[in-house]
Amino acid sequence: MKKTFNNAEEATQDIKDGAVIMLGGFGLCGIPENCIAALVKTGVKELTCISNNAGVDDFGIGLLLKKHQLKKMIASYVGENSEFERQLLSGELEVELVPQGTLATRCMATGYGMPAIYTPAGVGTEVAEGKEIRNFNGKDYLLEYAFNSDFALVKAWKGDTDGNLLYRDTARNFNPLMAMAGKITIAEVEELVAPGELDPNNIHTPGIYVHRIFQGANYEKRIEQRTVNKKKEA
Amino acid sequence: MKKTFNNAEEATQDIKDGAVIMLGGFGLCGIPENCIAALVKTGVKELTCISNNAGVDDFGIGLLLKKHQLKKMIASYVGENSEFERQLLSGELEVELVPQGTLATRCMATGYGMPAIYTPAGVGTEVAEGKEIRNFNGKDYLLEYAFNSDFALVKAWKGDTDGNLLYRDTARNFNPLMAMAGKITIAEVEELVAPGELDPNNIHTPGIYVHRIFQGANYEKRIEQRTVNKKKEA
Amino acid sequence: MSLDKFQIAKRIAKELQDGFYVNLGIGIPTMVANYIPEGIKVVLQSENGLLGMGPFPEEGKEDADLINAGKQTITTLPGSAFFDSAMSFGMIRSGKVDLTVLGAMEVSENGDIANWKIPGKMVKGMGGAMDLVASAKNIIVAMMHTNPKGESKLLPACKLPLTGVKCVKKIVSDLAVMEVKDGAFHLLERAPGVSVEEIQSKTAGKLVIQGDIPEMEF
Amino acid sequence: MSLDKFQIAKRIAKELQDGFYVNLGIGIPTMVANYIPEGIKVVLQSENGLLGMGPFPEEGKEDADLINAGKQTITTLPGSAFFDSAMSFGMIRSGKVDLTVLGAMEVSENGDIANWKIPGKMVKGMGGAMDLVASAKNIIVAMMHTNPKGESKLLPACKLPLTGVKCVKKIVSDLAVMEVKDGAFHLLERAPGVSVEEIQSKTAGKLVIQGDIPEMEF
Repeated sequence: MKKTFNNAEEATQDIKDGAVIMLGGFGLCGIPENCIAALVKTGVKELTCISNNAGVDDFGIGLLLKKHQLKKMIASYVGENSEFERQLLSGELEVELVPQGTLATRCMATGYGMPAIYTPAGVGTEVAEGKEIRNFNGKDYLLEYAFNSDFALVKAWKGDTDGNLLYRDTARNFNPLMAMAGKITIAEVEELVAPGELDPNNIHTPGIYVHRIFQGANYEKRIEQRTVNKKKEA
Repeated sequence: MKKTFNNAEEATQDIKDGAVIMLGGFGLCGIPENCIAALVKTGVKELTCISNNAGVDDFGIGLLLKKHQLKKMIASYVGENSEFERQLLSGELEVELVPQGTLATRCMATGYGMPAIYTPAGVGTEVAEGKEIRNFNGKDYLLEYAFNSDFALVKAWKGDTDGNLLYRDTARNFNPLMAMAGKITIAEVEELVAPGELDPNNIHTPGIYVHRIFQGANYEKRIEQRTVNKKKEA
Repeated sequence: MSLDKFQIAKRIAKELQDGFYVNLGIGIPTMVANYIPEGIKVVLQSENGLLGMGPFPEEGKEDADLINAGKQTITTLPGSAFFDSAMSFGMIRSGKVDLTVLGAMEVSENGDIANWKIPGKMVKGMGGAMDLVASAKNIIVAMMHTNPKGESKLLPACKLPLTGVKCVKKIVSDLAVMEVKDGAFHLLERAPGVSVEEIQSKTAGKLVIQGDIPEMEF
Repeated sequence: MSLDKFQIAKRIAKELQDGFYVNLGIGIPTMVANYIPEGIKVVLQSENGLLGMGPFPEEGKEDADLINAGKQTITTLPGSAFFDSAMSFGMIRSGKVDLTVLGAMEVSENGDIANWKIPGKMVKGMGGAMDLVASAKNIIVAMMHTNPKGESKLLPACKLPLTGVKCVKKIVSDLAVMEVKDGAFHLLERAPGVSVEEIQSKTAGKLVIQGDIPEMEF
C-alpha cells in the first residue's frame, strides 16, 4: 500500500486532457498550489474544474485559465479574475454557477454515497430552472446531484503516509469534502509524517479517501484581502 | 448566553411525557449515563427513543425500559436485552428497526437541514415496504426522512461552556450526529472547560448545535464485551 | 437626515440578542460587528467554516489560513470552532444561525431579494447568498432606500434576477426600519429628521404606515 | 474433510490484497484478521467509527471508549482514524471499502443474502448489515454449507427475510469456494478431501461445475 509520491508532477501525471477535477480551497485559502503548478507545467487541457472560486489573474486556478487549460468551470463565485471574465464573455470558457452550500453538499453527497440531495437554495431563482422541485413539510427543495469527478486535488496542513489528513483553520473549507469525492484523490500537505504521529481523534479526512499524498514545496499561501487593525484589540 | 447547567436533573427537567428523544452511543459506549439516570429519576414516560441500541437489562436505555418509560424504540439493533424482548412480545413497546447507516444519516440530515436522503440500504427487503424507491444511475435507492426529535442527549469527552464538544475514540459514534439533530441538544461531558481551552481545529461538534451542557458525574463506562489477549501482541 | 453606513450598522446591531449566532454579509453587514451592545454575547459565523470570528489581526499577524467569507484576514475568539463548508451550510440550512444580515440591490414587498446578478454585466456568482436566504429564519437586509439614480429599491416585485423568495423579514435602510410581512413593507421607524412622506415617496412597493412612526434610537 | 471455522477464515484471508480496506462482520469474519498474509497491509474498518482496528488489548488495558462493531474491546494501529457513524457508512456507501466479509443464514443463486431475521423468533435488528450489503463492491460470505438439520443454505431463492439483493460475490463455506454470478453458484475450489458430489448434494441452488475443481490451498 504505497500512497506516497515525491512531488506534484509524479502524483498528477495521469491527469489527461478532458479530465474533471475538483480543487479544494476558498478564494486562495487552502488551495493545492503544488498540484496547480504541476498542471500548468504539463499543459493538460480541456479541463472541467469544480472549485468554489476560480483564483485570481496570476494565482490559483487563474494560472490554468491564463494558459487556456480550462473548458468549463463549476463554481459559486468567480469574481476577482479579469482573464476569467474575458474568456467567459468570448465564449472560450463555459461556467456553471452553483450556490456555495449546494456545491459543498454535492461534494459530500459523492463521498457519502448519496446520489442526490435536497436543498432549498435557489428555489424560485434561475438556479432552479430545469431542476426537480419537491415539497417537504411545506417547504420547497431542489434535487441536486452528487458530483462525478476523475480527480480531487486537495491541500492539507498535515498528513500521514496512510493518507490521513488534518487541515488548519479556514483552509479546511472544501478540502475534506472534495477529498471524499474524488475517484482518485491527491492530497498535498505541508508536513508529511509517519502513521501514528497524528492523533486518531483529530483526523479530518480518514486515509481511506486519499489515494495519493505528497509533501508540497514552496507554499506561497497568498493573502487575497489583507485586513488589519493598527492598534491592539482585546 | 448561558448554556451550562449544574447536573443532569437541571438540564433535563423539561423533558415531558411523550417526548421524542435521541440518545447517543453505540452499545454502552458513549452513552449519556447521567441524562439517562435523571430520566429514570423523574419517571417521565411514553418516551420515543431514537438510539442505535437499547442498552442491556440493567444499564443504559435498559434502565428506562425496566421502569416502563418507553412507548417506542427506533434502533438498528436491540439484542442483549431480555426486558426489551419481553415488552416487545407483550405489545407494551413498539419498535422500529432502521439500518444503522440509515439511522446515522437520517440524524445527519436533520442537522444539515436536508429533509430526506437517498440510501440503497434495505432495497429489496422488508425495510423498503411502503417506501419510495428511486433509481439513480442504474441503482435503486430508498427515500428516508430526516428525524424530528424534541431533545438529543449526547455524551462527549470534553466540552467548553460555549457548547463545543470533543469525543474520545469510538465513543464518538452517533453522538455528533444526534447533537446536530436535536431541537434542544443536551450534552454531558467528562470534563467541562472554559472557551479557548479546546483547539478550534479539533472540535467535533461546534457549540452552535448545543443548547445545554454540564459536567457529568460518576461515569461507570461499562464494558459490554471484554475481550483481551493474554500475551502481548506487537 | 438619512443614515450613513455606520448608522445603519449601528441600528441593526440593536436587533442582536444575547446568545445569537449571526452571519454577517459583506459590506455594511460586516460593520454590525463593531456595534454589538455591551453585556451580550454574539457569536459570528463565517460560512467558509468558522464560528467565533474575531476582529482583523494586528498588523504583521495576518495568517493566510485564517480568513472570513469576504476573504479578509481575521482572528478567532476563545470558543471558536473550524469546520468544513458542508457543515457550515448544514448549520445554516437547519436554522441554527439565529440572524443573517446581508445587503440587497432590490427587495420586493413580499420579501423577495435580488442581490447577485445584473443582466448584461459580468456575473460573479451567488457565493453563499442563495443558501443563506433560502434557510435563515431571520433575515435583515441592510441597504440604501434608493439606487444612485434615485429610484426606489423597495419594489412591488424585483426586476433583477432573484436570490431568494419570501425570505426578508426586516429592512434597515438609510431612511427607515421596515418589517416585511403580509405582502407589504410595514414602516416601524424613521431615520432622525426624515419624514414619513419622504419614505413613502421613495418606496415603490406597498408601504403600510400605522399610527405614529417614531424616530430611530441608537 | 470439511473446514472448521478457522480454516474458513484462513481461506478467506487469501482474498486480501495489499492496500485493501476491509470490513469484517461478527463471528468467522472477525477471525480473518488473524490470517492476513505477510507482506501486505490491510486496514480494518469497524462501522462504529474506526479505521485501523488492531487486536484485542492486553489484559488490564481494556478501554470502554474503544470497541468494535461487535462491542468487543479492541486497540488501534498506527495510522488509525476515528469518525462518526454517518461518515462511517458514508465511506461504505461510496464504495471506499474494498471488501466486506460477513456471515449468512441463507444465500440465493442470484446473490441475495438473508442474515438478520428468523420469523417467529425474537428480532434483534439488522445493525449495519443492510447498509453493508447494499453498498459493498465486493462481498464474501463466510458460512456453513448446511444448517444444523443438514439442509442446504445455498438456495434457489432465500426463504428468510432478505438483508440485501444480488450482492454476494463469493462464498467460502466449510465445503467449497464458490463465485456467485449469472444466477448460479460457480464451484471454484473444494475443501481438502471433499468431493464434488458431496458439494452438489448439499447445494440446493443451481451449482455450475466446470472442468476439474481443485482442492483449496491455504
